[in-house]
Amino acid sequence: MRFGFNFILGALLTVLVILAGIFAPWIAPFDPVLNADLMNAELPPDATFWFGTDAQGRDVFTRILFGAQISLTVGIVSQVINSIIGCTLGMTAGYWGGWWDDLVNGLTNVMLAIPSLIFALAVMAVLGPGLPSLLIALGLTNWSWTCRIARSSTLSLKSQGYVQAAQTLGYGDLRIMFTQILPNMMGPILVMATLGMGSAVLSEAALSFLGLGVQPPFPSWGSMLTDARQLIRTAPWVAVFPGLAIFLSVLGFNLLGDGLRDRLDPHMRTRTP
Amino acid sequence: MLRFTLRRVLQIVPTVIVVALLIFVIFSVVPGSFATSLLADGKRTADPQLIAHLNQEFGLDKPLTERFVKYVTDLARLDLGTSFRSRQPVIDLIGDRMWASLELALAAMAFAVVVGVPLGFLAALRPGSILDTTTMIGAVSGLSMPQFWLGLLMMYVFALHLNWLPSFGYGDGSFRNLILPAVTLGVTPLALLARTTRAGVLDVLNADFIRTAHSKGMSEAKVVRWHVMRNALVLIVTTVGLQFGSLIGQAVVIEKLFAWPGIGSLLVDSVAIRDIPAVQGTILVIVLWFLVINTLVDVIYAAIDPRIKQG
Amino acid sequence: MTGSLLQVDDLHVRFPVSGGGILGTGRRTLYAVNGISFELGKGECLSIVGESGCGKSTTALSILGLQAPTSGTIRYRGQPLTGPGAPGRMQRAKAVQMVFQDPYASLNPRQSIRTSLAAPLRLHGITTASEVSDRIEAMLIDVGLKPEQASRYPHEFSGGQRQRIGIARALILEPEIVVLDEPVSALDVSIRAQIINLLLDLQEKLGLSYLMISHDLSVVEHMSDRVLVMFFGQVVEEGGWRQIFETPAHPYTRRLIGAIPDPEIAMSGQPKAKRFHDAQLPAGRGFGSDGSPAPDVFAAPTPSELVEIADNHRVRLSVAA
Amino acid sequence: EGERHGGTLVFTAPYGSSFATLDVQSSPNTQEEFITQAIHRALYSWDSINNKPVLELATSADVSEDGTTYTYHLRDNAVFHNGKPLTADDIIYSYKRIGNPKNAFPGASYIAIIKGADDYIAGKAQDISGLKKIDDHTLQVTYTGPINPGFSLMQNTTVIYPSNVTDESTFGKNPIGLGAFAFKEYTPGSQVVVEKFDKYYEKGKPYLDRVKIVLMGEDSARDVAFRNKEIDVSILGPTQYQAYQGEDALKDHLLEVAEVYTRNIGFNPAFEPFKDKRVRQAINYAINTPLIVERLVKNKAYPASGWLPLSSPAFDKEKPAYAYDPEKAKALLAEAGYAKGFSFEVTASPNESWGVPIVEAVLPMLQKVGITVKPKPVESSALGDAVTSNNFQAFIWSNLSGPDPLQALRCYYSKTPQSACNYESFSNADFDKLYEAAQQERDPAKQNELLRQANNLIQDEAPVWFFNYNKAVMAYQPWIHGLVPNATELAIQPYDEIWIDDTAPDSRS
Amino acid sequence: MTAPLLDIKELKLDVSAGRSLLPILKGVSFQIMPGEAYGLVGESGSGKSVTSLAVMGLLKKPLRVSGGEVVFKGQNLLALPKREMRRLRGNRIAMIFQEPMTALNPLSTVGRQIAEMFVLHQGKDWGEAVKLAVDALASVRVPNPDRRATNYPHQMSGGLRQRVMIAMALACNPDLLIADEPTTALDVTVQAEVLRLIKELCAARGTAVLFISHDLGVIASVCQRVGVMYAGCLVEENDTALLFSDPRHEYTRGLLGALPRLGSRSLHGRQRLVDIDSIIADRSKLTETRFIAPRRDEGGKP
Ligand SMILES: Nc1ncnc2c1ncn2[C@@H]1O[C@H](COP(=O)(O)OP(=O)(O)OP(=O)(O)O)[C@@H](O)[C@H]1O
Ligand SMILES: Nc1ncnc2c1ncn2[C@@H]1O[C@H](COP(=O)(O)OP(=O)(O)OP(=O)(O)O)[C@@H](O)[C@H]1O
Ligand SMILES: [Mg+2]
Ligand SMILES: [Mg+2]
Repeated sequence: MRFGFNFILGALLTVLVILAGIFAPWIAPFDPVLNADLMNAELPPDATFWFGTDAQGRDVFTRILFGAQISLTVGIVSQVINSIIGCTLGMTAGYWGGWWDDLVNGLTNVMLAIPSLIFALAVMAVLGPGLPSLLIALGLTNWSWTCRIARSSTLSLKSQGYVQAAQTLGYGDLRIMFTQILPNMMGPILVMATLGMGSAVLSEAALSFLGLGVQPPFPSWGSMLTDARQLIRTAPWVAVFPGLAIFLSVLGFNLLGDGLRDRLDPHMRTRTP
Repeated sequence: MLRFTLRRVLQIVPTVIVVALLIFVIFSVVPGSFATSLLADGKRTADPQLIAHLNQEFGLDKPLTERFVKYVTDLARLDLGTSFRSRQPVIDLIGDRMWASLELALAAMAFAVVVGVPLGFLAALRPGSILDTTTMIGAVSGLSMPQFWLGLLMMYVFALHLNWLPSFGYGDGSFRNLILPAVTLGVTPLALLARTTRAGVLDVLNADFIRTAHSKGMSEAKVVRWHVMRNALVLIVTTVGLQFGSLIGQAVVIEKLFAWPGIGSLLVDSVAIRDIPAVQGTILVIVLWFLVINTLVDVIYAAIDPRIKQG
Repeated sequence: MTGSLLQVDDLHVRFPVSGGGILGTGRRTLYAVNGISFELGKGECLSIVGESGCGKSTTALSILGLQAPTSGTIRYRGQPLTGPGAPGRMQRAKAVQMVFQDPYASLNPRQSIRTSLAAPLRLHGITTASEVSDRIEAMLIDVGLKPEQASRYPHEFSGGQRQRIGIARALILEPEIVVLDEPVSALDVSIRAQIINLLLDLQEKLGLSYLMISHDLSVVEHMSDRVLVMFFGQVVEEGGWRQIFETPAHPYTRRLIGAIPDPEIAMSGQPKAKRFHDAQLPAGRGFGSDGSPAPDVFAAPTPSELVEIADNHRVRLSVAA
Repeated sequence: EGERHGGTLVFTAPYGSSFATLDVQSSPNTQEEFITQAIHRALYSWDSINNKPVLELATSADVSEDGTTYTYHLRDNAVFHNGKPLTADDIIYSYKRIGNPKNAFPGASYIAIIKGADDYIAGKAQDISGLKKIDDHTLQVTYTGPINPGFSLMQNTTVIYPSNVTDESTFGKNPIGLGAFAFKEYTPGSQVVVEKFDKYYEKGKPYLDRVKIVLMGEDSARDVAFRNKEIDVSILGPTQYQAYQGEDALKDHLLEVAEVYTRNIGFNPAFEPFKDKRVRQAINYAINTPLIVERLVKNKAYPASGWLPLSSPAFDKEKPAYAYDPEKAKALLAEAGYAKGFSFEVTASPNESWGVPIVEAVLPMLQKVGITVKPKPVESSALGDAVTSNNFQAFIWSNLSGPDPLQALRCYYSKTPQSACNYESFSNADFDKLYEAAQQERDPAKQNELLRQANNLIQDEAPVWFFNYNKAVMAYQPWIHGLVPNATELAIQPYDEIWIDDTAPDSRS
Repeated sequence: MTAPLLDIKELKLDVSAGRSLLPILKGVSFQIMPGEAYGLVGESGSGKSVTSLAVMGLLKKPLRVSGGEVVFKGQNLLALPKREMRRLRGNRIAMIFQEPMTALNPLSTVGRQIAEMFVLHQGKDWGEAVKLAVDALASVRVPNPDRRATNYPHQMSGGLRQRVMIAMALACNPDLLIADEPTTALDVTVQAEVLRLIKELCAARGTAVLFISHDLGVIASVCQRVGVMYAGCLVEENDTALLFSDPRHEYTRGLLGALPRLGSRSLHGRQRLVDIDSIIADRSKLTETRFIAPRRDEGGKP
């Protein structure tokens, strides 16, 4: 068996989230924002409202489906930004070395020293709440690990025969980085990004809790959960389903990331947090 | 060793300087000001004179460059400035809260280490066993839960339903008050520690020198005691350090939820009311804490691993 | 020998190494290569031997332009390859190519063989699809592979086959000089012979010049025309293969050759008689070092010079103590 | 009725997680009022029963003919916690400290009603000319006009400190006041403990031995703590209000009051559609306000019919609120030329009672009449900035609308700058006339009548969507007695009136 | 004829991959006499290392013995209880590995790592054991043994590290030393010294050696008898001299011809090397024939 049970479970959960996000407009029974009827507020789950309704009388199931879009956007976009920054800096630093390497290392150390939630908090304070700011804040926060991995991968790939061969064949530095180094370090980077997607979703929830997340009426799971925490006694379904959605999707990303790591780069286990 | 330590300590300085500059830049463009944030709760009406007066008092009417120069010169004198809100030196505010933060971080870390490391160790010694599987599933689950959600659940279960523990606050500093926030905060490092310990021990167990140890006719227990522990320790110490270092910053959410008077909640409150000196000071202290812990870890690391000192 | 293709003159490579000093910012200098000079003729195989860390690879990398020399000149057909007027990677690529030691690390695992071979051709202006595939096909046949294997990926090949691909890649731009860094040492014994044979065949067929680096003196003896013996960044002895293997002069060379375990011992039951006869050293000169104790790589070597003791056979001597 | 002495009250301060400073004169934050109530006293205080300021530190005041000069006869039994008896010097000292130009204290604007305070605050005078000590227990204060000084001089930022403390910086750590409780200890970020002051001037008070004021900002955590009986009082949000009402054990111990805040969506007339009164009215018609109040706010508010709140003396019970009438709204929009609707942004903070969630509820209703609403989320701290700098199309906020109606309506007086509190840049000649007349009117009944008209005029002009007047709800443990319905801020309670009966658990006795 | 020290009989080994079993060793038999140096050669993956690990009882998870016996001094090691096996391991049968860098614990001084042997098998206390470790270092001709004993592995060169491994392996005077490619990672000159050391020390102590290498030269210079492995089978076994002078198995012949021999170019001129694949028609048939030469009585000394 090449893939463990965990990996398959992770992949399943992730695919579920992706499908939910993509097909939300078609499978969701209601409109996530406009279908609010206060007369229907806080109805428990039934045949019409599978997951019940929230304080505004909106269908929780619908909002969970659309929430998948937000969570996926948050996860994917922030990780793409992360990976781009991390890879660019890490790869060039590892490849060129010298003062540029020192500079990037210094910057990485600085970013590592500021706890990510706090940095995100600061960036969000500057940009104000909302999805675009959140994407930027999370995208700027966690690249240092990616950068470190990219740098060390580059350092080890640089001495590989095929990179040296490319140099002797006349390839330019950028071409080498893009055709020889980047594809070969995608494994660990992908793993980082997958695991990062999970923590991005969690960060979104934490920032929502602190009043800085994606703001309504976008149905983000984090803000749904934050808003619903008052209702946990009276209308538990409003809180339970977004909570489960976050838990299961993050679990999915994490299991998937772990599985990928075991497949792609078993030694990474000990290199990253 | 001394030289190594000194070197690592001095390496902190540039990082701190860059962080200080970075946060100055970030918070110089933040929208809203302390004076207008006073209106936030809608309980008072705007008073342009008071706003102007406050801005003047805090020097917010001065150009950015002038403020920057003041910030830098103050910092050079190790002066973190005066909080807008409390009109007290920021360093005092932080001092007042530091102990609660440390207490929480220490307790959370102790919980994580005491539970996480042995679990990870045992899981690695019996890979594939029930213990291993449950530990690892537990660990991933622990990493997949929003912290405040977990805290809220704990609060409902242990405080409300079981009535074992107080649900919030610092109380009179009693240990009972510490348990819930510390455990909630400790879940993430616990999960990470269990995972890294397991991975680290597995790595060590697969190392060639363990085969050598076995070839000497050593029993499993002795192999673990003599060769695995110390080698796995290197990784555990690093993880503990990284986690412990960032725990004060990570505690923000928990402190808010449990009304714990640490510097994390000081930071969030200060950001919320744009008490910029307090924000800057708090972040600097959090960063410094991280750097100090990690320097300490490096030193411990060097003490454990003779290869480090040289490189 | 038909005139020299490559001339290396007084090549020095030093590495600044960090460490030392309170802040760890103190720099020490590692003397990796200290004044190496040699010439490589057309169609010739020159081998560099010496123990690990003596600077063999660094010398090779300098010639390939992957390592900037600290001083000294390298000329290809009289044109300097170093210094301000040095050609770029593109021009250099047509002159010198390299075959790497580890066949597993020397191919990009994510590129098919065709991509690996086509990319350099395209880069160098050969863009017509038919020409590219023709040349790849021809090259693969030359190195003993089947053209239809080109669309496969490296992991589908055995070590020996990969080394053939590595050779194909080095030769695809038709360089005149090929640097072989331990070309067979990572290969299983049973396929070494195939690669060695292949290299010799190709040399003959294409008129290649080899600069070979190897630990394995029996391979060196088999393949080389001339041999450089290096010791801590310096050439201690240089000569034709016969001179080096039959009449080694420097004690280090002798130790090196003497250390080779030889199956003959088993057959004859006797250690092979040492056929080495002592060279006549000029008066007042002595061998600087026989290799023990090992000198300090962080100190500049003591002055000494190469002295010609026979036709084209030079040995490093210093003023006798 | 059976007041009992002794015990500890665990009170919660629900609005944040810390006290900025214990020097309450210097603090512009609401949070510090919790300590002020226990430790300090000001010249006036708020009478929660009669909803007006009353004399606190003086037994009586003689008012001059023109209503500008007050002669206060100070209590002779008031003693500071450091043992110093209260004299006129302490009041003069305190007001000078508050107005001191070096300090920039928030109370300076309240002090500014005293004659000569302007010059002092601006640093142009050494003394406040309107303050005159007659003797130790007699103080004469001249005000700038015939106003009721009570509203200004009852604030927590205008409390009286002793004049015999040399190092003023100690006020921040070790406050000394005239209140019923003396400061005991402060755990920053966690709690303040105060203890009964034996020499408090009201005989027989306080009842409690000790009050712990604990800081708890997070509603759901407070809910757990209250149910867990760890705290004695809790301020409830809508959800909890509804839940507590449904639980037998809790429903009898809820204290409700109509607070003096009006929640509203303010329209910026600079935004083209809002220039037209019909559009603003249409919005008021299009939103089913009672439904939102009932279902979303869970009746923890009173639907607003105009600007002034229910408890205001100028509130007009006859004037009906805007009815929910989408058809009429459509008609008005069509008249105004917006038959196809339009869209606008509401700058909103995350607040659950007057922030984004309300906009979310409004959103589908306005959509039905063709108006598209987009919430523009900002942090709470940035809301004030956005509004006072007139940088919004619309905003949703909670604004102080009492207890003094004259003060509250000043916000629609055209001479009030936008950045002060005329956030909707309201300018209406009729209103101005009414308002100016009310200002001049000395007869309270007539003044109220004028203000009532002015308020009704605002309702018709609809510069805002009138949402609700807050209903503050406090849950308390059954053993707590003596809480009062304080309309200015329910969470602020007179600790000296509170007592605990013998059903209290051991931890409180 | 004396009894063999180690008698491997029809050893079979599998690796379980998923549900299927893959044979790794397909019935390997050979004997090592007391004091004899026995060499195993063969191409990579032919099963040399797993054979030695099977003898040590150090096989890990997917690998398992599926048949045969490993008789050491009359005891079948495969049937021995774990505890008994531990007592033999290191004490009577010792092993040195290829990579001396990774085979030593980087965080422990070499002195301590040698001392462990005395603590484990001779019940010495640590103080005494460390002293004995210094002696052991001296016996493998490490200069300044008492100072070196306090060194960490990274402070030593490859050659020194391998000496430490040898000192460790020979600490308890084992009857059998297994050396799995002990010199592959070393420079030729260092290799020569290490080989000489193994040869001399084992000869002096009468220790038998199972020497694994794919360098025929090295085998020839150390061993009296050689087994050639191919694909999990011992295809040829003979006394070293006979094997080299008269290889009988196709594969052995190929192997011998495939390598240039020092000096042969000056004697015979450059001759084309033998390409194994060109002389062997079908590799899959290689294991069908086996040539096991009987031992000559005297056995001989290394
Ligand atoms: N980039 C570098 N930075 C610092 N030192 C280096 C660098 N490259 C090589 N060296 C040092 O230079 C010396 C010569 O190295 P080189 O790789 O040329 O040796 P070599 O003869 O090829 O050894 P081997 O046979 O092990 O490949 C060594 O001491 C090595 O540690
Ligand atoms: N842990 C393992 N899991 C699966 N297969 C294994 C394992 N260890 C060894 N093998 C297989 O067993 C066979 C024999 O391996 P072994 O290491 O004994 O070869 P070797 O003769 O020592 O080779 P080398 O000369 O490369 O050291 C190989 O085909 C290898 O792939
Ligand atoms: Mg090299
Ligand atoms: Mg092996």
